[in-house]
Amino acid sequence: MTADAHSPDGAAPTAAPSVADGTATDRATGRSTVALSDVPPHSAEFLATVAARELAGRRRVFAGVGLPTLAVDLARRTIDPNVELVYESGVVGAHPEAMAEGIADSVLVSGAEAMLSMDALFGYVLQGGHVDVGFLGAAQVDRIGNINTSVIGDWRRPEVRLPGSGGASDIIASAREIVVVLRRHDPHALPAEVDFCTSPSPARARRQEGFHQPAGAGVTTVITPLGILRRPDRYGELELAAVHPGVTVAEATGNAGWDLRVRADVAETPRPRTEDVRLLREEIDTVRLYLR
Amino acid sequence: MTADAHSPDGAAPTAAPSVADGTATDRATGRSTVALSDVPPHSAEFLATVAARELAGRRRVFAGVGLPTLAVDLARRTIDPNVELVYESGVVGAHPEAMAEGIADSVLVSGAEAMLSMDALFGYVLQGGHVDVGFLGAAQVDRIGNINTSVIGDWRRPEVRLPGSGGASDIIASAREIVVVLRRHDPHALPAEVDFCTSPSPARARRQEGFHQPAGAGVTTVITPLGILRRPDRYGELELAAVHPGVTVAEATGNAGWDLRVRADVAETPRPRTEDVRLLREEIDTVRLYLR
Amino acid sequence: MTGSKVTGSKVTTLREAVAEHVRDGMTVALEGFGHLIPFAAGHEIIRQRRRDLTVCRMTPDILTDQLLVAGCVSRLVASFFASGSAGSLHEIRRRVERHDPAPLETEEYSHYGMYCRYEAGAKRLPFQPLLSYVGSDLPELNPRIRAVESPYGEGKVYVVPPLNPDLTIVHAQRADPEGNTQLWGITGAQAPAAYAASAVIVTVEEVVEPEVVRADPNRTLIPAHAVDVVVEVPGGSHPSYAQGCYDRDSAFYREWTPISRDREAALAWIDEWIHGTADHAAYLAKLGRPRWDGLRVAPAPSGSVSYGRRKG
Amino acid sequence: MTGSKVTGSKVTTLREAVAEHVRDGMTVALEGFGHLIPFAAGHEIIRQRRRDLTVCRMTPDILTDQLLVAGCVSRLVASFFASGSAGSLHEIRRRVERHDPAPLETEEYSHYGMYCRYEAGAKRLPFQPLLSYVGSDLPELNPRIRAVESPYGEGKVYVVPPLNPDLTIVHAQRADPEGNTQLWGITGAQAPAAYAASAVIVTVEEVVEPEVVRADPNRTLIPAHAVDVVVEVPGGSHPSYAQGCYDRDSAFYREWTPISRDREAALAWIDEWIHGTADHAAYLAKLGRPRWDGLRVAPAPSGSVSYGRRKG
Repeated sequence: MTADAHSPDGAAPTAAPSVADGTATDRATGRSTVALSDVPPHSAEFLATVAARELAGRRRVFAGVGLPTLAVDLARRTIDPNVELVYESGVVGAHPEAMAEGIADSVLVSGAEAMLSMDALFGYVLQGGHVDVGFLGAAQVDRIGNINTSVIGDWRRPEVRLPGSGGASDIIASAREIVVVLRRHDPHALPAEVDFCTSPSPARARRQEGFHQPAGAGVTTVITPLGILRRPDRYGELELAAVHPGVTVAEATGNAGWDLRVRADVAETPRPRTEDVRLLREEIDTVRLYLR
Repeated sequence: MTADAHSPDGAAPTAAPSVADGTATDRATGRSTVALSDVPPHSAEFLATVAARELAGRRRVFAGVGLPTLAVDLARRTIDPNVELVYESGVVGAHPEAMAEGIADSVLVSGAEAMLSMDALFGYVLQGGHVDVGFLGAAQVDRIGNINTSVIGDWRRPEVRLPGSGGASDIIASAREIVVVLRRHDPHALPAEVDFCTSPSPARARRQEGFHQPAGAGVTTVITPLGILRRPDRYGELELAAVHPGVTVAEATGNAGWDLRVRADVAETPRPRTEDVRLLREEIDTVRLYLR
Repeated sequence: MTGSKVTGSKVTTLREAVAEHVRDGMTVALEGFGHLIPFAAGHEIIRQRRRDLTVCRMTPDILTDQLLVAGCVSRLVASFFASGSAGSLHEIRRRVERHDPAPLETEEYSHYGMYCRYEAGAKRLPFQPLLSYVGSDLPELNPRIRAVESPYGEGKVYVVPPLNPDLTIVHAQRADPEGNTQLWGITGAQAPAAYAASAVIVTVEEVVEPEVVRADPNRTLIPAHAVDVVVEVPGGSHPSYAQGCYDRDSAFYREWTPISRDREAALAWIDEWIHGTADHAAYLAKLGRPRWDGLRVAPAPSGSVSYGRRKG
Repeated sequence: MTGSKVTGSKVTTLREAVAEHVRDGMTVALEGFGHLIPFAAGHEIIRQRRRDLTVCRMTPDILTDQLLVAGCVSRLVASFFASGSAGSLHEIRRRVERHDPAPLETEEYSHYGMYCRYEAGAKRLPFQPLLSYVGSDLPELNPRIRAVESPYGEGKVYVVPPLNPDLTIVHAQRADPEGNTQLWGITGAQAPAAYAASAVIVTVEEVVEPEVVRADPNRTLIPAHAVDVVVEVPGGSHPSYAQGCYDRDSAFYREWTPISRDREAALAWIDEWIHGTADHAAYLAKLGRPRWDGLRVAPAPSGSVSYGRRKG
């Protein structure tokens, strides 16, 4: 059956049961009703869907630029309509009528619940401890969850000048946890140690003795084109928690920049539903801004 | 002649020439036209009029509670309509349609040019150096211009619990200068040294070595029921600059709590015009809230 | 407040809100700078006979004098110990000057110092610098005001520590049922005091549809995620005022001075006007229609701006 | 800005405003966080061929890339070195990565660190603490980020120093002729950046009567006393946007990436679109009506609230 048949008016079925494990049951018939997509794991559609599932049970999400924008939009349509979107531009409780092209898009402002000053957003909302999960992009994430968004190579004369911190090094200090979406899974993107630490893990912060330690748990989840890495211990290291369909554990570990530990319960990531892909392509990112 | 004849429609003559020296000349006739009032120097009407004249040439005034409210209202009507009123409640550029009963009165808000957050008011406007003169009341002002608005007697068990700082100790640090209106002129109100220093002079601040010194000049002018004291030197002491009509220099110096120096050019304060008194009674403080 | 809130309506009654959230011994901020003072909530605290509260208010005002008369307060954190325009607060003075009927512990700041305490509390900063107090006796009186050396070489500057009340109560013109709160006119310390607290009660003149709030998001100063309870209490600031809704009852402010000067008269006032009324609606009814009519204001519309909608 | 301003209209032309207030070698803040970016003013700086500027902008955006291409900028103080949604700013990357055609000195913060620098500047604080950077390499890269020990015993915290530009330029929806400036939607760092500066130019979509501003004083974020010059420049944020007035020209944002990747193409663009147009009106005319019509937004009224008037 098609997504259209399941949802004849084309609207997203919100809060579908058991989305997280990739299956669902039609309440009326008791039969499994979810058609799964075969978009490849490295596609933006796949990554955004996996990222959206990470928002289950999270109330307030600080969304960055790029894939996170897709993920939070999809999450509100399929996981939990009450996920509250917070943006560093000051928007709180966005209700966008169209996909936001960036964190300062006018559609995030019109109809929002609050448009705060940046001081209130970073000071009260973020430092005040109201953000459950910060959703960040990154060029590199290392073994203990340090993020580099600044430079590749020596920062005095970098090979690549990356965008820099933006709000990232503020967010990592105060959001309860951080989810990172990486577009690559190789030793460059997942080095043992980042070239430059823009946004530190609690383990790295702790080495700065005598400092008031940040409240946030740092990076707990990294979504890559090969799998999902998790870091359950505040001061521990990232471990392979899942591999995407068609990816072997050896591929995932072999393409990390360190000896990536594999969890005993390592799982296979459920595929996106065709409906997720349809929503992303036909309703969310109709101009293919992020679905590149 | 009456004020009504001078101003037949009852409106205040704005920016009348030479108000400061108490006389004025009718441009058409060349004759002196100002009728002077005989309200006593200790009256609120007299003090408010003298205080209003201090605002000549001052652009932005931070007005406190009480007599300063009368003074700034009168100043806008008779000295300079462009005096900009700033209140610690966040009001900037007030255009009250009635006399404000306190610094948080709704009439200060309706029609104001800006209603800022208290952080912007104290941080940007005041600490930022935009206030030309802060207009404060006080229980005591001492020889070098320290202000006490906290307690009379020992602060652990005071004889009189005064209102405390309010914004005063913030204002004195950053307003260019401070004008104080005292309702008494005796050694209690003008002691050699205040019982408690709520709001310090630059001379007292300087004694705290190693501190970032405040930008403000502190108290430059004290208006009392007997005369006007001025402190022209940032680190110097208050001197008798003028006595009110009917007051001798000896009365003014003899009733201060220290050996009050007398300026060589000590003058007699010009009387209020009958029009000033009429405005205060009939248009400004019609309920006699401050004209007690 | 910290932590995630349940979605959906947070609207309840003032009686329930105070019963659930105000406990003896708590530190409670009641903010509103001469405007939107949460009198109705304070009166309900008196009705429910809470004790031993630490009250935080920049300007204690008549509300704190009444809470003191009623025996609810043992400690006061404040920056101005008088009534805005109408002189002394005599219950405060009796307590401080003569320890009559009991001493009152006070912790004292300047206005900006107190505001910065809320700011640091809301932002979870260990301290906030300000330019005040150099040469003042206030830091000696209050050891919580401390000094920090600037690492850029300009010398020392005073700082204040965070203030994090157990509960903050504010009054506003309107909120939606989830707690998105809009206020205009003098906005005081309401927003940082709310964000600094573990729990927040918002009383409003009017609970409005979410669409009303969302039509003008820049007016929301306290978003729903910072609010635990919303209570509709029309006239909830009397004898203070709500910009655009009703004016301050200045006559009451003048009347309070002689009442508070005589402790017996003040106790009698509390008995008659607070314990003698079931709730704020009854208090307003006792006040009478003519007096209320005298506080009405004429409309002065802000005018509407556009936020724009992207064309499909 | 500091110092008193002359009363009366401050309205002038953009050409005169830039000619009078922008000098070679100045530190100029051009603020607007993805919204109300002062493109028209930046383009006029290019037209008048100013040199050796230190540009302060949280998000340099296409505007800074253009100012760099045009040779106006030698130093950049910022917190994000890319275009919001459309990828790299290639002129910045060429300068930093290959010193082509010349190196670019950069001074780098996080967003909140940069914002706090403006805050400290506006408030004349020697420093402002924030909770960021513990464990980050940013303080090593930028020695202006320093640490202070809390005098309350929670350890050290990072601080940033004040940022006080010689000139701040912002764009807003409206101002009155004296400079009382109102903006809504994303308000960015405009207010603290203005207060931190020695001089302030405000460009607006519309100069309105003082009565319009004074009907809604809570919308005034930058009062007249902080403003030196007011310039009416409709469409002054293109290709950025003005909430409620017109939308972002996202097509242009996408077009800029290939242009800036090719330095010759970027120089040609500057010649054609900036030096080739007499002023912003000519730039918009060259853009053409159909493109502009595509950026129009449908109205979405905020609704009006009342501020109230005391009855005589």
